[in-house]
Amino acid sequence: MQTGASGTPLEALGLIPAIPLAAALVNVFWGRQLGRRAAGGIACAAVAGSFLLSAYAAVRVADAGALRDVLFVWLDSGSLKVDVALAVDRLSALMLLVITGIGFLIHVYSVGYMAHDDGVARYFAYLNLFIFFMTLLVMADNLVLLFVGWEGVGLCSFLLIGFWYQENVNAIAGNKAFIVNRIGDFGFLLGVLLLFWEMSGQGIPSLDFSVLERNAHLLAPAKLTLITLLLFAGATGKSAQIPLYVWLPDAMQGPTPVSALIHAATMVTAGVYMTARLHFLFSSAPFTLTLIAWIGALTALVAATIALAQNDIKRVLAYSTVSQLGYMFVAVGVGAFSAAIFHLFTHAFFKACLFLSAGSVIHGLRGEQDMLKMGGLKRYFPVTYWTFLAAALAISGAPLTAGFFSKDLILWQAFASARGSFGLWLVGWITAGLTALYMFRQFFLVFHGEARAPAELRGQIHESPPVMTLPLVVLALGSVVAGWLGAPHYLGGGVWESWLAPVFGARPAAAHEPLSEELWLVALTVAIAALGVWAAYIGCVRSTRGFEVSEPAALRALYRLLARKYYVDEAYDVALVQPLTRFSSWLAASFDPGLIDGAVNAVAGGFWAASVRWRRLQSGYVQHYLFAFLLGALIVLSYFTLG
Amino acid sequence: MMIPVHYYLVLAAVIFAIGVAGVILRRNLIVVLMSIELMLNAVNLTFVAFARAHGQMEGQVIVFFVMTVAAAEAVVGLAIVIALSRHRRTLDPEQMHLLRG
Amino acid sequence: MFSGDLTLLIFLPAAGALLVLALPRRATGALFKVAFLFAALTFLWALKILWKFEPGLATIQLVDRARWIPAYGIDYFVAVDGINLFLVLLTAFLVPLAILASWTIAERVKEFLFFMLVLETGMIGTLVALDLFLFYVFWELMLIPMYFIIGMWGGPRRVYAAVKFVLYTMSGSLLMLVAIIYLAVRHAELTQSLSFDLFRIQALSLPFEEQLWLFAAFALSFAIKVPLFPLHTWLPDAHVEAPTAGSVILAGVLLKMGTYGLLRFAIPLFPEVTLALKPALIALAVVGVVYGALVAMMQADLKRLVAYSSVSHLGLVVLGLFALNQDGIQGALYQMLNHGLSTGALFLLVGMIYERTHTRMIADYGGLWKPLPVFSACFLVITFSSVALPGLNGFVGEFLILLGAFRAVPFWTALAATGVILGPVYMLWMYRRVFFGPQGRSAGHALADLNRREIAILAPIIALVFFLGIYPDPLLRRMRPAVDAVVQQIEGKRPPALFDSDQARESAR
Amino acid sequence: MNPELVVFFFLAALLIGFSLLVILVRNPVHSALALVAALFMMAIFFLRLSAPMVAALQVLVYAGAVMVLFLFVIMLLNPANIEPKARLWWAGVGAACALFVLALVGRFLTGAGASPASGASLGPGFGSPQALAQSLFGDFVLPFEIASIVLLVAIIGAVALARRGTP
Amino acid sequence: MEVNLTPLLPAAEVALAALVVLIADLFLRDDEKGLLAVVSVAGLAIAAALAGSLWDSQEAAFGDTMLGDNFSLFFTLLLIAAAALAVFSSAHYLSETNMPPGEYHALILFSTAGMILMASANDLILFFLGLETMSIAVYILTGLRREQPQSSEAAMKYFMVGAFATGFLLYGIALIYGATGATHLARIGYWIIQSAGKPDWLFTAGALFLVIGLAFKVAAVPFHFWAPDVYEGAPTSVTAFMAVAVKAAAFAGWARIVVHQLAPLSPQWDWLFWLLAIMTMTLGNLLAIAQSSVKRMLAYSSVAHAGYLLIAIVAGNEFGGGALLFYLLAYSAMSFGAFAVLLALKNGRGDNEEYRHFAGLGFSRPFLAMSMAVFMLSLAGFPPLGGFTGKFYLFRAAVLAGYTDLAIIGVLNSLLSLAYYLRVIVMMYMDEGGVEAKTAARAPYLYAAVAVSLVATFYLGILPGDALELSRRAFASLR
Repeated sequence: MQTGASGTPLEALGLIPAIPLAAALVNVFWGRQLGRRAAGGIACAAVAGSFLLSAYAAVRVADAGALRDVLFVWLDSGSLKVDVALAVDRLSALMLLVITGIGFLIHVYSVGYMAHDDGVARYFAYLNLFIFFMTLLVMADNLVLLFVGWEGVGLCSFLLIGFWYQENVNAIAGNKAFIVNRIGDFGFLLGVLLLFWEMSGQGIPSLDFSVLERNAHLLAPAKLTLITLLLFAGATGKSAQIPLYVWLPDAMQGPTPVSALIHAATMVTAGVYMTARLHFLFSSAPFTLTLIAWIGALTALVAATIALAQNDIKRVLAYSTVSQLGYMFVAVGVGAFSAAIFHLFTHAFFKACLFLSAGSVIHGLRGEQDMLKMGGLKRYFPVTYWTFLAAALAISGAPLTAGFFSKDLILWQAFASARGSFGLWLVGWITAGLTALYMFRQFFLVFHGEARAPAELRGQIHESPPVMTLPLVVLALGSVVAGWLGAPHYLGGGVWESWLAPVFGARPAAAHEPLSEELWLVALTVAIAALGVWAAYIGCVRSTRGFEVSEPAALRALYRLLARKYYVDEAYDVALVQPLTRFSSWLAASFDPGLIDGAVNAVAGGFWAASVRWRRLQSGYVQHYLFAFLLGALIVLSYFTLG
Repeated sequence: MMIPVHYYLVLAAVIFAIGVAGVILRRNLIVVLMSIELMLNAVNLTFVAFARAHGQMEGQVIVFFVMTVAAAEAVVGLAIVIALSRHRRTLDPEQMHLLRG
Repeated sequence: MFSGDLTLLIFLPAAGALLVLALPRRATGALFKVAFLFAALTFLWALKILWKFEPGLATIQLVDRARWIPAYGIDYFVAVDGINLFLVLLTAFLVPLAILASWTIAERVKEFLFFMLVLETGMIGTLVALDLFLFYVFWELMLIPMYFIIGMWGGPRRVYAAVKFVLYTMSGSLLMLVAIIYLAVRHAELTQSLSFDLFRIQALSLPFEEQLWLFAAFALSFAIKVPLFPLHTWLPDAHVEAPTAGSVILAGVLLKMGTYGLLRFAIPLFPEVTLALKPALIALAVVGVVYGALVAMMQADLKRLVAYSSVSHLGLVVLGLFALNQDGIQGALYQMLNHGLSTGALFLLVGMIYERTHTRMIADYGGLWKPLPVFSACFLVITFSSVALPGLNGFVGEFLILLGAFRAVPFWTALAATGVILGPVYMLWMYRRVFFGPQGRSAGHALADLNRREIAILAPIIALVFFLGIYPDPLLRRMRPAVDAVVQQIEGKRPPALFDSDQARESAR
Repeated sequence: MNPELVVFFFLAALLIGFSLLVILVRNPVHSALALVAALFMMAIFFLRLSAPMVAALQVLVYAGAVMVLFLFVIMLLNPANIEPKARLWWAGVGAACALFVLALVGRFLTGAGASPASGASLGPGFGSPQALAQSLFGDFVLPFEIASIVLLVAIIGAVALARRGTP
Repeated sequence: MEVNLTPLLPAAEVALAALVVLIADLFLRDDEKGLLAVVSVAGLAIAAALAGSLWDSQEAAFGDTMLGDNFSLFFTLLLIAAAALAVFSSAHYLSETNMPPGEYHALILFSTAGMILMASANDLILFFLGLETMSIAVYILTGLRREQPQSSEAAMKYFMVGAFATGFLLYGIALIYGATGATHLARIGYWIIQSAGKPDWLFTAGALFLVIGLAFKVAAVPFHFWAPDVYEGAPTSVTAFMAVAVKAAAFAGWARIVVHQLAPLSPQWDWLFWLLAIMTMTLGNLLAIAQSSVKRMLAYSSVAHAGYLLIAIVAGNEFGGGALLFYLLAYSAMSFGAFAVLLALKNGRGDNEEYRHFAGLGFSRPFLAMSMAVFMLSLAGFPPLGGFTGKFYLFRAAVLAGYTDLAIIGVLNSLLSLAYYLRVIVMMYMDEGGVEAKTAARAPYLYAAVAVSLVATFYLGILPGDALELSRRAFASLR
C-alpha cells in the first residue's frame, strides 16, 4: 500500500479471474479425457461462479466505493514497482458484470453451438482463458497489469479466430488480428513508458490508477497530449478504429459465439474501457479528445457504409461493431465517458444477441453465411427471428429499446456538450440512419423475401436447440430493457449517471440546453432510423437483390467501392505490407548473405588466396632462398646505411 | 709505412661479396661450395687483419678454428653432393626442387 | 577465502567428463546416465548455491580465492553476485536438458557427452570468474567443446559453421586478451602490485584515450558473442548446423556470455567510455533488433529463423544494458534468462520435430497441430514467450528494458519497440505455416506426439516460462543490489569534453 | 705512390681476379684451380699481416687437403656435366651484391677514423707457431677440443651420407 | 693453470655418450641396435642429473667463457629433454626407414652437446663452434634418409643456406672482434658500456651480421626460406628435434647475446627485431594456411612461432627473457608432440603426413588424435594449454615494454594460425577415411613421448607458476 492506492481490501477478488483460469487449465490438461459435456459444464460453471462473485463485488462496491486486493509484488526494478493488484470500483464492477454475465450466456450457447466439434475442450479452455484475461484487464489496478490482460485477450482472440486452424484463412485472420493489435500496442506501450517517466520526473514513480488520478494534474499539457495519443493508438487497435480496424471483419473467421463474446461484446470494448479508466488523463488533453471524437465519428460512418454492401451475415455485424465502437469513441471524445460506457453496456446485449442469432441461423444452415443464399427463413427460426428483430431494433435505435437510450445520449452529448459540435452530431446522425438501413437490410435478406437456400438443404434447416435459444431470449430481453438503466431525465432518469459518478465525477451537465432541443434531436434520429428501415424494406423485400445495383454506373461503382471496403486492405497491402516484405526479403536474400556475411567470407577467402599466391615465393630453388637471404641482409644493413 | 687496416677490410669485403655472388649464381653445387670457401676466407682475412691491428694472437687462433670448420663443412657438403648425385645425375641446384610451396 | 561451493560447481561437470572418458565406448546407456547424473547433480548444487545466496547484498558472495600464478598476480578467484547467479543457474538448468534431448544421438556418444560436460565447466567458470585472466581462460575454454559439438554432430555444412564460429569469436576475444594484459600491466605500473582482480583493476582511472581502445577490444569481443549487428552472421550458420543440444546451449547460454561480459567487464571497467560510446552501441543494438526481425521474417529454415530472432532479442538486451540505469540493466539481465529459456526451448522443439520429419524447412510443414497437439501447444507457449506476451517470462524482461531505455534514449527505444510488432509478425507467421492450415508434405511421415522423455525436457522449461513471467520478484530482488552497484559505478562519471555535448543535452532534458 | 701500397694493390688485384675467375669460369675444374690460386694469394696476405703460421696452415689445409678433396669429387661426379647458363637475374644479383659491398665499403672508408689503430706494435714472435700454439692450448683449449668434435662429426656424417651400399 | 671443468660436465657427458654409442654400434648386431637408444637415453639422463646438481651453483670455467649459470642449465635441461624425447620417439621411425641407428643416435647426441655449448658459451668463438657442431650434425641428420631424394635435397638446401649464414655470422664475429678486440661476451659488454652506449659503425656492422646469422638459425623471415623445405624433407624425427632443440639453442644464443649482452643497443635496433618479428609471424602463418601436408604446415608454424618468440626479444627486459624461456618450454612440448604424432602415423605404406591422411583419425586412433588436437589447440594458443600461457606471457612482456602493437599483431596472427590448426582437427574428427586403424604402430616409447608432451602441455597451461618462476630465474642469472 505504500504506493498510496486506496480501497477496501477484499481477498476474494482474486477468485473472479482465478476460477475461469482454473477451469481453463482443467480443460487444457484433462479436457479431452473428460468429454464434451464435462468440458462445457466446467467452463460454464466457472463463468457462472465468476459472475456471482462479480455480482457480490458490485454490491460491495456500492457501499465501499472501491475494493482492492494486492496479491503479490510482480515487478520491482527499483524505480518502478508493480503489484499484482486487483481493484474493483463501480466502473470495473459494471464491466465485470457484462463480461461474466454475457460471457456466461455465450458459454451456455456455445455448449450447443460447438456440440459436434472435435476441439470442444480446447474451445472452452480458450474461452475461459479469455474470461480470465478480460476480468484481469478490467480489474487491474495499474497500467502494466491492465496491459497483461490487454495482451492476454489478444492472445485468446488469436487462438479463437484461428480455432478451425486447418483452414488457412482462419489462421491468417488470427495472425492479422494479433499483429494489427500489436501495432496499436506499440503505441500503447510507449504511452505507458512515457507516462511513467513523466510521473517519475514529478516524483511519483507509479502506474497505479488511483495514484495517477491524484497526480495527473502534475503533467505538462504537451506531454499529456502525447501520452494520451499514444495510449489511444492502443485503443484504435483493440477497439478497431481507423486506421487499425481492418482486423475485426477478418476476425469473423472464428466460431460465431467467439465473435459475439470477444469481437462484439467485450474485448473490442477494452479500448473504450481503457480510455474511461484513464479519463483523468484524456479529459485534460483536449487535442486528443477532439481527435478521438473525430476518429470515432469517421469510423462509425465508414464502417456503416461498408456494412451496407456486405453479404456475409457475420461481416455485416462486424462492421456494425466497428461502427458502434466509433460511437463510443465519439462519446469519449466529447468527454462523455459514462455515455460511452453506457453504449458499451447496451451494445454488449444487442450485439451479442445479433451475433448469436446469426450464429443460430448459420448453425441451422450448416455453416452457410452468405445472406444471398438465405431469405425467407422466418418460418424455420421462430425464436431466432424474434431475438434478431429485437436486437436489430435496439441497434437501430427504435424508441425505448436499449440502443435508443445509449445512442441518443451519445448524439446529444456530441451535439450539446462543451466539446461537441454540429459536425460530430451530423456524422453520428447519418450513421444512425445507415445503421438502421444495413441492419434491416440484413434482417430482410435473412428472414424475409423468397427462400434462396439450395433445395437439398432446405429440408435440413432447423431451429437451434434450447441451450442456444435460451441465451438468445435472455439477451433479446436485455436488448430491449437494459436501456432503462440509463434512461434520460425526460423519461424519469436512470441510475447510470449516479452509479458512475464516483468514477468520472459529476458530468459537466450539458443540460444548459433546453429540453426541447434534445427532444428535437431524438425525433430527428428516430426519423432517420425509420427512413433507414423503410429503405431497407424497399431495397430488399421488394427487389430482393440486396442493393446490389447495376444501374446507373456511378451507383454501381459506389457499391463496388463499398463491397470492397474502400480497398483499404489492398491499400495497406500495397503501401505497407508489400514494401516491408520486399525490403525484408532483400535483406534476407541479398544484403545479409551478400554484404555482411560476404564481407566476412571475403576476408577468409582473401587470406586463403593470399596464402596460395604467396606460397609461390617458396619456389623450391635454393638459390632463390639465398638471394632472399641476401635481400634480407640488405634490409638489416639498411639500418646501417640509413641510420 | 703500414697499409691501413681498412684496406684489408675492403679487400675482404670484396672477396666476401664475390663469394656471395658465386653461391647465389653458380649452377654447379661444387662451385657453390668453393664460393662458400671464398666467403670464409674473406672472413679469415678480416680476422688476421684485425689481429694485426690489435696486436693480438686471438684473431689468428680464431682463423685456425674457422679453417677447421671450413674443412668440416667442405667434407659434409661434398658428402651431401655425393649423396644427392645418387638420386639425380646432376649438380645443378635448380634441378632440385621437390620441396617447395 | 575458500568455501569451495563454487569450485565444486565448476568442476563437477569436468569430473563427470573424465568419468565419461573412462567408461567403455559401447555402453552408451551408461554414458548417458552418468553424464545426465553429473549434469543434474550440478544443477542441484547450483540450487544449493541459490539457497546459500544472501539476497539484498551488493557484494560478491561465496568467494573462492587462491593464488594461482603468483608471479603475475593471477588468482583463482570466483564468486557469485546478483549479476551472474541466475545465469549460472540457467546454465546448470539447460545442460541436463540438453543432454536429455540428445538421447537419440547414436554415434560417438562418449565424445559428445564429454564435450557437453566440459562445455558446462567452461560456461560456469566464465560466469563466476572475477579474475580477468581466469575469466579469459574459461571464456576460451567454452569455445572448443562447442566447436567439436558443431563440427562433429552437425549438419552438412558443419565444418564451415564450426570453423566460422571459432574464428569469428576468436577474432574478438584475442584482442580482448591484449586489453586484459594491458590493463594488468597498467595496474602494476600505477599501483606497484600485480593483480588481475577485476575489482582492483576497476578501481584504476586510466586516461580516456586508453580506456577507449581497451573498451573497444572488450566490446568487440563481447559484441561478436552477443552477436550485435553487423557481427552476427556466424550465428545463423552455427545454429543451423549445430545439433539440437549445441543450438540449445549456444542460444541459451553462450550468447549471454557476450551481454554478461559487457555488463560485468566492459561497462564497469570503462565507465567514461561507456558513456561516450553509448549512443553508437545503442544505435547498433536497435538496428539489430529491427534488422534481426526483418531478416528472420523471410527465413525458410526454422533454425535460421530462430537464430535471427536471437539477433533481434539480444539487440534488445544490449539496448537495456546501455540504458545504464537500474531498469534497463535489470531488464537486460532478466531478458538474458528469458531468452535462454525460450530460445533454448525453441531449438529443442525444432530438434524434436526435425527428428520426426528430417526437415527444417517451414514450407514442408503445415497442419502439424492435428497430429501433434501436445507438441504444438508447447511450441505455442514458447512462441508467445518469445514474442513477450505479458504473463510469460519474455514480457518482464522486455518491459523493463524498454522502461529503462525509454528513460535514456526515448527515440531509439521507440524504434526498438517496433520489435514488439515485428516479433509476432515473424513468429506467428512461422507458427501458422507450421502448425495451422492443411497438412503439409511432412505429414507423409508417421508423426508421433511427444514421448515422456521429451515432455520431461519441456515441462520444466514451460513451468519456468510461466513462473518467471508471473512471479519475477524473487529474481529481481536478488539482482537489484548488484545492478545498483554497477549503475552507481557509472553515475557521476562523465566522458571528457570532446564527447560531452550529448551528455550535456541529456542531462539538460 | 708508396711501393708497399703498389704491392698491396697488385696482390689485391690478383686475389680479386682469381676469386672472380672462380665464379666466372664454366668448367668446375678451372674454378677449382682458380680457387687454389686465390687461396695462395690469401696466404700471401696472411704472411704480410704477420701471420706466418696461419699462412702455412692455409696452404697446407686449404690449398692442399681441401682442394684435393674438391677435385676428387669433381672427378668422381661426371666432369663432363656442363653447367647451364645462369638466368636473367644475374643483373639483380649483381646489383644486390654491389649494393651490399657498397654498403660496407662506403662505411669502412668513410668511417675509417673510428677503426682500430692499424699498426699496433707487435711483440716478438707474433704469429709464430709457438705463439699460436700457446694461445691454442692455453686460453683456447676448449674451442680446440670442440673443433675436434666438429671434425669427428663431419667424418661420421660424410661416411654416413656418402658411403655406398643399400641405404 | 687451474682448470675448472664442472660447468662442462653435462656437455661432455653428452658427447661421451655419443662416443659410447659410436663404439657400441660397432659391436651390436642389427637386431640389437635398439640398445643404442637405451645408451643414449642413459647418457642424457646422467647429463641431466649433472646439470640438475649444478643448479644455482653459478659455476664458470675457462676464463669465464663457459658458464654453468642457471640460464645455461635451463637450456641444458630443455635440450636434453628434447634429445631424449627425440630418441624415445624415433625407435619406430628408424625401424621403418632404415636409417643407420648408430650414426643417428651419435649425431643426435653430438648436436645436443653442441647446443649445450651454445647455451653455455660466453664467448663468441665457443658459441660459434657449438653452433657448428650442432649444425653439421643436423645437416647430416637431415640427409640421413638416403633412399629419399627429398631427404638429400633438404640436406643440400639446409647445408647451403647454413654455410652461407655461417659466413655472415663469422663475418659479424670478425667485425665485432675488430671493433672490440675481444670475442668474450663479458668483455664486449664492458666495451659497449665504455663506449657509452654509442658503439661505432664497425661494431654495429658486426652486431648486425651476427644477428643475420642468428636470424637464419631461428628461421626468421626473410632468412626462413630453407625451413619449410628442410623440415619437410628431413626425416620426421629429425624435424621434430630440429623444430624444438635447434630453435631452443638458437634462441639461447639470442637471449644471451642479443637480449642480454647487447642490451645497450636495444633502443637503436629494436625496430629491426620488431620488423623481423612481424614479418616472421605473418608470413609464417599466412603461408601455412594453404598447405596440404601437415608436416610442412608444422614447418611454417614453427616459423611463425619463431616470430612470436622474437616478440620477447623485442620486449627484451627481464620479463621478455622469462617469457622467452617459458614459451620455449611450452613450444617445445607442443611442437614436439605434434611431430611425434606424425611419427606414429608412419607405416609401411608411406609417411602419411598429408592432411588427408588425418581424416577420421579421431576414431581410428583416438589417443593420437586427441593428443594431436590438444597440441594443435595449444599451438593456436587456447587455454588452458601451455601455448596459451606462453603467448600470454609473451604478449604481456610486449605490453610491458611498450610494444602493445606487437601484442596486437601477435594475437591477430594467432587468429590466422587457427585457420590451419583447426583444419587438422577438422580432418581428424569431422571427416572420414585416411590412415587405417589396422596399421597402428606398436611403438610404446613413441606413445610415451606423446604422453609426456601432452602432460607437459597441460601442466604448463594449468599450473604454469613453477615453470614460470624457473624461467624467470634462469634468465635473471645471466651476467
